[in-house]
Amino acid sequence: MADEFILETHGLTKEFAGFFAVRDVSLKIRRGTIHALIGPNGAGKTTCFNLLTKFLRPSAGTILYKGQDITAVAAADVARLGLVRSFQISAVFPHLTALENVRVALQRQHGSSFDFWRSKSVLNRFNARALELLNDVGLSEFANTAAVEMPYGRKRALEIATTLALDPEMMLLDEPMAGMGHEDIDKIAALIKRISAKYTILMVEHNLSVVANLSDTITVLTRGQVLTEGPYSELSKDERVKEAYLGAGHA
Amino acid sequence: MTSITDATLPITPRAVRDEMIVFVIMAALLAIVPWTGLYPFFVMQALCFALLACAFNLLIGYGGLLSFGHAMFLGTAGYCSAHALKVWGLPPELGILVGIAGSFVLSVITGYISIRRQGIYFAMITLALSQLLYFIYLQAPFTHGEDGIQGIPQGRMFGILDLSKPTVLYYVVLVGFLAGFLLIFRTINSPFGEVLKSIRENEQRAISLGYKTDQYKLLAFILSGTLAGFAGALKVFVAQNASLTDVEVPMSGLIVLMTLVGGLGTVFGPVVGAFVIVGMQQYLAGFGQWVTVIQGTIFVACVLTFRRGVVGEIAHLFKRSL
Amino acid sequence: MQALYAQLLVGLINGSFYALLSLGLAVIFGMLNIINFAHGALYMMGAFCAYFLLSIGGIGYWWALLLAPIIVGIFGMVLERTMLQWIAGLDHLYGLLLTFGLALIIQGVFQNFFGSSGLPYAIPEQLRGGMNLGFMFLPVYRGWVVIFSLVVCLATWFLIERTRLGAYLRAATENPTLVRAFGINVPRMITLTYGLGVGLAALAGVLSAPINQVRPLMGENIIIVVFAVVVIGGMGSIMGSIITGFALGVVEGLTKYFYPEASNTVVFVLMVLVLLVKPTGLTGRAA
Amino acid sequence: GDKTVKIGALSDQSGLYADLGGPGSTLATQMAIEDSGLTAKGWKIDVISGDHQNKPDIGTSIARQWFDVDKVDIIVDVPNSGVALAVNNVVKEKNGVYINSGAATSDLTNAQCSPNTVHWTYDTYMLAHTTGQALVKAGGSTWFFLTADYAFGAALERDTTAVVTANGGKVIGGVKHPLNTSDFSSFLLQAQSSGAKVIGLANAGGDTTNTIKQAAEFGINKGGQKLAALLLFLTDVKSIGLDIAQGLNFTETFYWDMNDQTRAFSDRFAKRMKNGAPPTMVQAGVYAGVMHYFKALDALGENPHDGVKVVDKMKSIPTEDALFGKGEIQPNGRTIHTAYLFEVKKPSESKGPWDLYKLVGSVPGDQAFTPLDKSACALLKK
Amino acid sequence: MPEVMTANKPAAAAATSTILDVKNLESWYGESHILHGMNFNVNAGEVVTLLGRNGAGKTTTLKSIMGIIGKRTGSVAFNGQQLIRMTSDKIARLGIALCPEERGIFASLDVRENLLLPPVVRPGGLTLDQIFELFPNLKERLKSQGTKLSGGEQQMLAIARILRTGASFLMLDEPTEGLAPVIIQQIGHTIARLKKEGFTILLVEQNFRFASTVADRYYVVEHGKVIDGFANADLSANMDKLHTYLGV
Ligand SMILES: Nc1ncnc2c1ncn2[C@@H]1O[C@H](COP(=O)(O)OP(=O)(O)OP(=O)(O)O)[C@@H](O)[C@H]1O
Ligand SMILES: Nc1ncnc2c1ncn2[C@@H]1O[C@H](COP(=O)(O)OP(=O)(O)OP(=O)(O)O)[C@@H](O)[C@H]1O
Ligand SMILES: [Mg+2]
Ligand SMILES: [Mg+2]
Repeated sequence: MADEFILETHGLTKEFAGFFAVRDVSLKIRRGTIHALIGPNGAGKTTCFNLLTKFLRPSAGTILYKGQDITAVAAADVARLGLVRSFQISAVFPHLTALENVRVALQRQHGSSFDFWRSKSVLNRFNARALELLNDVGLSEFANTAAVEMPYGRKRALEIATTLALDPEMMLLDEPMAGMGHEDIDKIAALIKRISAKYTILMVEHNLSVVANLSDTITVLTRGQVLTEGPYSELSKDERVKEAYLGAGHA
Repeated sequence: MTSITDATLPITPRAVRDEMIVFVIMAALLAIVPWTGLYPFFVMQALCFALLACAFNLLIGYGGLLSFGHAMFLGTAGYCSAHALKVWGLPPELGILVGIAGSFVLSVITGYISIRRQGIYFAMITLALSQLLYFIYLQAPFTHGEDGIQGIPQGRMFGILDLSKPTVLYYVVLVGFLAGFLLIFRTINSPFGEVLKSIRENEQRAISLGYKTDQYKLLAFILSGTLAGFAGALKVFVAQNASLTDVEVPMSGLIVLMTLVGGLGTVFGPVVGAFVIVGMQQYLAGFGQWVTVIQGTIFVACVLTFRRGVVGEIAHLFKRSL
Repeated sequence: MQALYAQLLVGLINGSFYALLSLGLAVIFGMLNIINFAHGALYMMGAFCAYFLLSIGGIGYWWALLLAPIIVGIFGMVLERTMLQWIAGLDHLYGLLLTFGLALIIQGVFQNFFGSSGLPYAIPEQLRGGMNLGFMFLPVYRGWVVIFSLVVCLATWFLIERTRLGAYLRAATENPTLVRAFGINVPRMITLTYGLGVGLAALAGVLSAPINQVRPLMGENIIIVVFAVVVIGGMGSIMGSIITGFALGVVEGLTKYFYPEASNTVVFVLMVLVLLVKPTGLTGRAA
Repeated sequence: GDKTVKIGALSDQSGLYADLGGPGSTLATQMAIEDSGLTAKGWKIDVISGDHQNKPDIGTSIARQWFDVDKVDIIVDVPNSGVALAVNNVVKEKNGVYINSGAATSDLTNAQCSPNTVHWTYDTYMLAHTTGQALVKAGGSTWFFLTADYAFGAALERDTTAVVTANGGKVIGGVKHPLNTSDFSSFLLQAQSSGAKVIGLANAGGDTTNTIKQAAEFGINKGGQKLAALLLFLTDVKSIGLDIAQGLNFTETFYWDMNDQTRAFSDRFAKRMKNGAPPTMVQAGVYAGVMHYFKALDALGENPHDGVKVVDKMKSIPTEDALFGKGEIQPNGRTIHTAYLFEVKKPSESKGPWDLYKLVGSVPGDQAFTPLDKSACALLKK
Repeated sequence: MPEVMTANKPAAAAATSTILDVKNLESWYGESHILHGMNFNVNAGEVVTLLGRNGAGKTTTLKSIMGIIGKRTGSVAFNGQQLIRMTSDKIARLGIALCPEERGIFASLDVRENLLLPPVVRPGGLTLDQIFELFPNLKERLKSQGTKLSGGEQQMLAIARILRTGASFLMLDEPTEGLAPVIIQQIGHTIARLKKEGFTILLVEQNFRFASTVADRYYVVEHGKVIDGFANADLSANMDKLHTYLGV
């Protein structure tokens, strides 16, 4: 069944000195879908992400990616396998132009990154692909702007373009809309929708309208454990979810 | 954390062209030195230090790593070359190769250890490692401890170039310097250089893109250390001795000072800085006792008011990359 | 076996200096995010200050123990106000470079006026002589050094880790702007902390004046060893730097006994080993 | 040839050796010019000084520049063995004259001897020999060495051991300590428990003074063991202070308070020093060496600007001066003169700030220095 | 809901008097000129919300009032006192507190120390028990290192710690960012409660829906200037305009 589910966890657990941030979480993420992870603050969503991308080492449990056990694989190698994350705080190379930002990612894939004796003009062969990616996320006019000078929402988009350049199969997005204005939220939401045709996406988000509109499946975490799972329409009626996450006044 | 180098300058094709023009002017100026009546030993010494500072700058300016122990490569290569020339009686070209090999091995080992930490820790680790090496060289018999290796034969390079003739030696050193400089220049503007820059900008992000950043930093460290060793090997022919001075902490400080004065992370800054500092040492020798105080004052003044260094300020003024 | 005990005790004495110095470094690093390269020079100034107090003012050891750290501490605060403050917020490496320059200046000036050979400073009357411990002859003064520095170290630890002032200090390390916006005069606190760290260095200097030569370069090498101590211990924790300081003194003492030729390299070798096994240092948090 | 001379006083102006050489050596050179009376005979003599900072490469580059650019004829002083040997090569290459007073290494007149070099004042062989012999004869039959772990320390220990055993003494142990150690207590404990009668300090500078100071603290003297410093200068004793240094034995070839002549010179010298200090033996050696150089020039009638020629002339004239008395320069460049064994006075015996030594013995030059048949100098094989 | 202790001023009497008056406020980050003459005021006991797009200068306004920005000119009067040349520690001691956008939790302090860090500048703050009632999560994690808290927990801690100080003028910069809907509701209640007790609150919000549940008045900020302002009562009348301003 490795084909149907791109990522699976079994009994994933993370303990911090006696405190269980994540406890016995088993997830199955279907290939080609948008899967959302929601839950109240401190439920363990970010910790889950950190476990999946190897920024933290699980206390127990296993992680299967494309049927392969990656529980003990190093962070950089996970990225090489096509499982790439974005950060909660925007992560770009500030003094590189948008084009260069994307090129750095392309370069990694196509070797030659240790070549200190060659001119960097060999990198120009990546320009076309980089522009294409920038175009995909609506940044073509920013190609030669340094990332530091771009507005917040655009940095977010640039980060996604950079991630796409790695040609991932699956992307993990942690609160991609945090701190964004409405305009940008809509843009990024549309972007995520568009790219989900090609990639599997797992995201954490508190913005309910985004979650409702985008996700195919939602897993609700509370106190480190899976509370329930299902499509939004189902969950929004679930009393437990209302109490733990949506709040009493939620319509 | 703000970066230690001026990253706001443009990195455009024009920048590379500007830099090439300046390079040609510099090479031409250096080539006519023997006809200017300038004391050639002074210029040769300055060239060795310039190459050394450039190698150091590769690490700090483009890798964001400040090594406070770069003298160890200078000294190690010097001892290796000197030993090869004097004891084994090797010809100059092989002597230089032995020196480079020595510093290469050292840089692999020390690099492997020190890139485990960043920032201030990295500086302290390199400092401590160089002190460790200093004590080893102080006790090792082949270095002759405090006395150093003296009276090293200059010999004939490739069997034809008589290095005991100042003019011949000068051009050999100049060619060595220019070759080293060009290699560094190329490294900065290579695919590898691009990755290095992005690691300096945001290491976490580089990791998440799948780069094993330690390997890149290690390569940068090895390149820097080995080139510093090349400078040390050349210096053996100029000074005709190899001594503990070249592995001591003050020497490492001097390298930092040269680069700082010229401009950290600028292409030509270290060269200018080396000439300024070596010149100062020569011509302020009369102040004798006050030289360390003057050096300290320059450090302080640079950090407080002149952080971009000579070349950095000029580059900033003209909004050009130099 | 007896000789071994003696060496252990002797090691502890050196450890006191490492501990005091690395503690001062850690305090300054914690607050200003600066590796104080001038620490060795300020340690030297502490010793000189004791010397001047005695030779010019006729003020003896006990008062020097109090006054020298204060005087040198004030000097440090002036440095902080006039220079270090200007580079706050810049890359930490600038702090390293600036204090390196300051060390050169201070040491150079002292060298110009006092040459390189040492000046004498006698052990105070009350602490002369020694005790026969059976396994060794322990000079009273050395015993005093161990006990006194231990007390100072623990008091500093308590101040920083267990008091409100300490919480301010740690918070201001991370985000001085915000702490200031809570109503705390952060610049003054930074100045005082630098003074405290410098004062600890000067105190070590006074303690060492009677047993080492009072010379302008007395701090030059020890500071590099202390850097290695700091790398081994990690600067994240005050207690860490105290314990590693003492521990490394002991290790060094044992090396002097078993393989004296390596006694000035052992700390560095240890540093390399620690880095290979645990890059963040023994007590350090990830940077 | 002509009648111009340019002298370069190359010394450590700010470091460890600045007090025993440094500005004082430049002053000694200056006084030699004045006292020689050559200016009255129409000679034009200049002095420049330089700071080698104890770094061989800085030393050689200054020396080379002096010869190439400033046309210096002679380099004097150069304390620090490493620098001294490095400069030795340059002087030979440039055929200048080199009168070394400050360096301890006996290599200058052995394996690395040069026809351009004269080594005045002292060397490791002489120090080891004089002190070792005298103390064994005085009953110091068992020795323990505290040796600085580098070439210089090893040489001192080796030479002293040879003398001690030759005179019927015995070396019962030793410990090598790293250079520039600040804490010697471990090593002193080992020396103490060895029970040796004499603890020989085969180290120099700060290491020696620190050892002496800490030895007092551990009650070594009171325990009946005697310290023998193999290399110690007036300035070191001054900095340690009499109450700690008292009773210490060591060798020097000059002390300001020897006789009327030395006192007269020292008075004149001290008046012109910033800190009013009398000359050290190194500074005295510079004075005497330069004076002898002038004698040779005077005899030649002009300056041939040919180092070997001048040095040969210097070797052909016996040395005699107010400070070191009678002596000679051997073919290998070694100047020999009487060596003295001193003991540091008790505080109660001292009558002035610089009244520090009392003379306890002396060894004639031909017995104190390396005998020619043991010298490895290639010049002797001609 | 805990009982909030008496604040400094009776709510009713204060409603009319201007407590904060900002005139022609201009600010710079280094070379870049961000605020170009802000004009607005806040009355005692009010909740005033600054709205505006990303980068409009809302955060900068708060920082300028707090005195933690490089260079600023114009006039900021607080209870008649001029703040423009005061350092931030003095400003804080007047009873102004800021909960910053990036939260500013201290990694080297545990949760308790973080909570107790800001000194009490005047009487009238909440007690620890009252705070734990508001944010039970914090009580459980008291021993934890500050930055090991989840994003939302950090936000709660950032708000909680300034409630202790007794400052009566609170500036909250996007307090709901990254919080779960349940908690947002809770924060809404808290703000309402604080207001009732006489606190004055200057709020910056992107979440317009949330703002509308608590605010008395709004100002709209664009390019470093206030371009519009209206009371909550007039909200529906201004909805269209707001849509164009904010692109909602
Ligand atoms: N390194 C750590 N050490 C100790 N506790 C931790 C650590 N990291 C996280 N925690 C705790 O684990 C719990 C889960 O944290 P996590 O960051 O995963 O929450 P989250 O679901 O992402 O919440 P939010 O929506 O607020 O971001 C929290 O209570 C947090 O305090
Ligand atoms: N430290 C800084 N240095 C230079 N420019 C800055 C700095 N911080 C913010 N800016 C710029 O100032 C402008 C106003 O920023 P500010 O943070 O006040 O906006 P905001 O209205 O709070 O936006 P948001 O809703 O994104 O928080 C923006 O254009 C931003 O890029
Ligand atoms: Mg989270
Ligand atoms: Mg904002």
